[in-house]
Amino acid sequence: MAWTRDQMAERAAKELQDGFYVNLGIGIPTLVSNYIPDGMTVQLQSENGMLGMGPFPYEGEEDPDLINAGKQTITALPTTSYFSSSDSFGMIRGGHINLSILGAMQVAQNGDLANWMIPGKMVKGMGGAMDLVAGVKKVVVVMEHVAKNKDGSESAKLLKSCDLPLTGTQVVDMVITDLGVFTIDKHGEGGMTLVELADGVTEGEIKAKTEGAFAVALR
Amino acid sequence: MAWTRDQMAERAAKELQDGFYVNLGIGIPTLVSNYIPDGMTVQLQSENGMLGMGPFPYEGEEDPDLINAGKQTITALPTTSYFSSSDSFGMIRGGHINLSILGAMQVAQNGDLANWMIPGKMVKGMGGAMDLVAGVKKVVVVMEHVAKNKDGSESAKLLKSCDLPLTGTQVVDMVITDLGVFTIDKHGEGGMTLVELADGVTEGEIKAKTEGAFAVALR
Amino acid sequence: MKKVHPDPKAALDGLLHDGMTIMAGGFGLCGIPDELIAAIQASGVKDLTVISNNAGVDGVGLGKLLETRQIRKMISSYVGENKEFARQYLGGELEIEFNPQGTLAERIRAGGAGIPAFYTKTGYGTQVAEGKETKEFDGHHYVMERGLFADLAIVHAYQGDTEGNLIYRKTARNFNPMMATAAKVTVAQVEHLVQPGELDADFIHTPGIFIKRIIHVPVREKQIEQRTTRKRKDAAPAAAGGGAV
Amino acid sequence: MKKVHPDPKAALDGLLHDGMTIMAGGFGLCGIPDELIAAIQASGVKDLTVISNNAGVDGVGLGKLLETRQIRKMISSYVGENKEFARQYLGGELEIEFNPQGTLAERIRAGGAGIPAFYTKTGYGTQVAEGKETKEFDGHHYVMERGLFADLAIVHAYQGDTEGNLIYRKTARNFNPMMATAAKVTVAQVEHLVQPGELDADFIHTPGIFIKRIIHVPVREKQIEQRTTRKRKDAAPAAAGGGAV
Repeated sequence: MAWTRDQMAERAAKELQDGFYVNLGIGIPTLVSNYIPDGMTVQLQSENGMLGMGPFPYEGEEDPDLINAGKQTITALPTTSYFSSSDSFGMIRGGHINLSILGAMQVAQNGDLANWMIPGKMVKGMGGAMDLVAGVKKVVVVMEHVAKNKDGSESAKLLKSCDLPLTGTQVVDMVITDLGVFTIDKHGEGGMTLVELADGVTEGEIKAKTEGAFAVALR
Repeated sequence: MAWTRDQMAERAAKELQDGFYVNLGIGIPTLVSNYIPDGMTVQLQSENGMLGMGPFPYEGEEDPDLINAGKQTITALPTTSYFSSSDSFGMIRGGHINLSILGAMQVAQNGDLANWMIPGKMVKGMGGAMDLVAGVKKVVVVMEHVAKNKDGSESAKLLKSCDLPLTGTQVVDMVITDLGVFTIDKHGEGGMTLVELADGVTEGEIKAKTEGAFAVALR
Repeated sequence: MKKVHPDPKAALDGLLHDGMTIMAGGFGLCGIPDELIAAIQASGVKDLTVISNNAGVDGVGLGKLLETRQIRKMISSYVGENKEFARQYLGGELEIEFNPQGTLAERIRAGGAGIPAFYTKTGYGTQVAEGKETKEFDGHHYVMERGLFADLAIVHAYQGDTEGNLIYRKTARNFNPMMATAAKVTVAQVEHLVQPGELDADFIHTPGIFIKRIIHVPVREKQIEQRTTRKRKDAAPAAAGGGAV
Repeated sequence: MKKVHPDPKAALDGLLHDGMTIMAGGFGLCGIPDELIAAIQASGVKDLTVISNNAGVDGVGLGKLLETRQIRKMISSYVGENKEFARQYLGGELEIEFNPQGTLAERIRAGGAGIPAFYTKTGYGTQVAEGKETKEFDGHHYVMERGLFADLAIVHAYQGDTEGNLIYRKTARNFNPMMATAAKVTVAQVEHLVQPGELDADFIHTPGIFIKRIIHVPVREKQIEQRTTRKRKDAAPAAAGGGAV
């Protein structure tokens, strides 16, 4: 029984701490904000120039001047502040954001990350992803453990080294997949370690579906 | 009959143009704002973070939060905007200020400027002078033609090369002294040219009091 | 010095020439100088290099200039919402230089602030660092990036006075303030044009020195790219995260 | 996360240690975090490196820390108004690193924004460029300057909310916003402490993310360094120029 998308988001939410400033990517990371524990204060940053992102607006109350980095209409909170893109990325690059949770195509055992382009396919651009992974203190990737190919086969996404063009080198601290949780010693020699299993998932299953080397230290 | 301080300021004011953004140093340059022609709009920048500097306040209306770069109490205008020191010097270094008028200890015939320290004396610091001369489009120096020494002798201030520590290299476009006006081709090979004489001053007098080489092209 | 012009065409008069570089503010369709873009389209100027975080959507914003093939090259961070863009790009008609969004913002800020180059961790060891100088500081590796400066910048603001002082609204601020500083000439379109003194001097985002020309654009329906809402019955507010990747 | 502390001493608790680097906002005596400086003096912490545009005047602002010889080194652009400073400097008790004002501001901004180094024209060919790398871009020469980052930054703001969002007033803004971003911990003193939502989100100068601790300081008489006025009978307004040199 692998984790659902919501269970992955719930697990990622455990990395939040009171007072954290957090940037969430699109997809599963966005769901993390549904699992902020009661009584915990977390401010969400949107890299297009906002701190203190509120929920989606009620129908009819959308403001075209108030969007998130995914270009979705959102709302403000009493704590909200707006700023320019250069100030926003100064905040990101300067290490002021505590946590970034984002998706990935591939992660290597040394923390390398690929999530912005596939050679031969239309490239849309990296947006703010390269700045986020280079600048944010802790980077957590949430992704499916393996990629499903068109022919029905599966490809590993946790690799010895990424073969897709990189978003950043040695940037990922933790990977949460539908099968379990890994930590990565991105600046040291510690490599990748499997620290948690999803309910009903075995080490053997993970071993079979992971190309990158990892130690096991379940907690 | 050399020019008075006010006449020097009046001459410097002829370098103003409608719509100019201008930074004025302390001393004679400050007086320039008394000679802005009627109908001409000039905005004064103060490098501590203000554009659109108004006159000194009426007695009793001083605001400790509103000072110029000389730490003097001033007032605002309807056009005023405030900004941080980094934004202020971004404006200066980025070439957005049209004209800087400032004092000098020495100017060399190639446009080198010295106005911030005398070896052996207490050094107070360069403040914003190095940024202003490096960044502002046109730099006009207003100064006495010679320095009066304690023993009553005189030293030239317009030199072949400055012997005091420099504020900037090849930065001065024009020098206005009590004896006349010089232009300097700071980026080219044109050197220094005497273009105006103060009333009653002769080329001979200027020649005698100027160490730097200069052409003469009175207009 | 009259900065106020009657309409977009007049505000751009004499500023446009083939092959020029134009910065255009906005993030997605939020805070884009749409009326000025429309006037650039109408002018027929071509072979443009356009610096803008995104490329609009089909027929809207910079999408207009793509439709008429006036753009030769884009410098952007993300261009995913535009079919015509994809077609021209894949057909080799359009050149694109991708910059990480923060690097793009900083390059523009640097260009306006007289900084010819700076170092950033962003992109080190990736494709975007290829061919660029790198340098180590305190044991970390950085890429050198150059400042950007354009012939013309066009920006959108909420309020502006006749002196050119600007105030932006909410996330429509984005790239507009830096771009306003980083061009030979910057033209602003504002929703509300007021007299000097009507804007609070402490809260001006872009000082008038950066704005050479300004036009008032009538307030109209602004476009929304991704209309996302929650139902009023929702007990727990839904999330609103969502970055570009 | 409680950011609000009852007084300057509590706000600095656990943050001070001998030999540390402290950034202090303000220009002259305008916008200086005087109550926090007084608490640092009272703490007795010493061998400080202080980054601040000026060094206060005798007995006021950073002048307090000079009196008690708690400062080992200053990084400043201008220190002309302080006799005790001159005495210690000439006596070799105090080290000073002069930075051009704009370079100082930019170094602090860079440190807070993750930029380890940048290039500037300022000071090329002068003493301040000695020993620094230089580089040519497009035919012009530039000096490489490093970002600055402190152990602690202390800033003064006009308004602040309990989340740490700050608004500065007039020219009391100066170095405070950059310094707020460029330290491991930033402590703010504010004249008016309000609840979140009371400040307009469009006009916040320093987002709360940068402020770890905040204190309310009672409004008191602020000091003026150069009281300059004009008489009411003046027909033509007098000038008010005046830079640092």
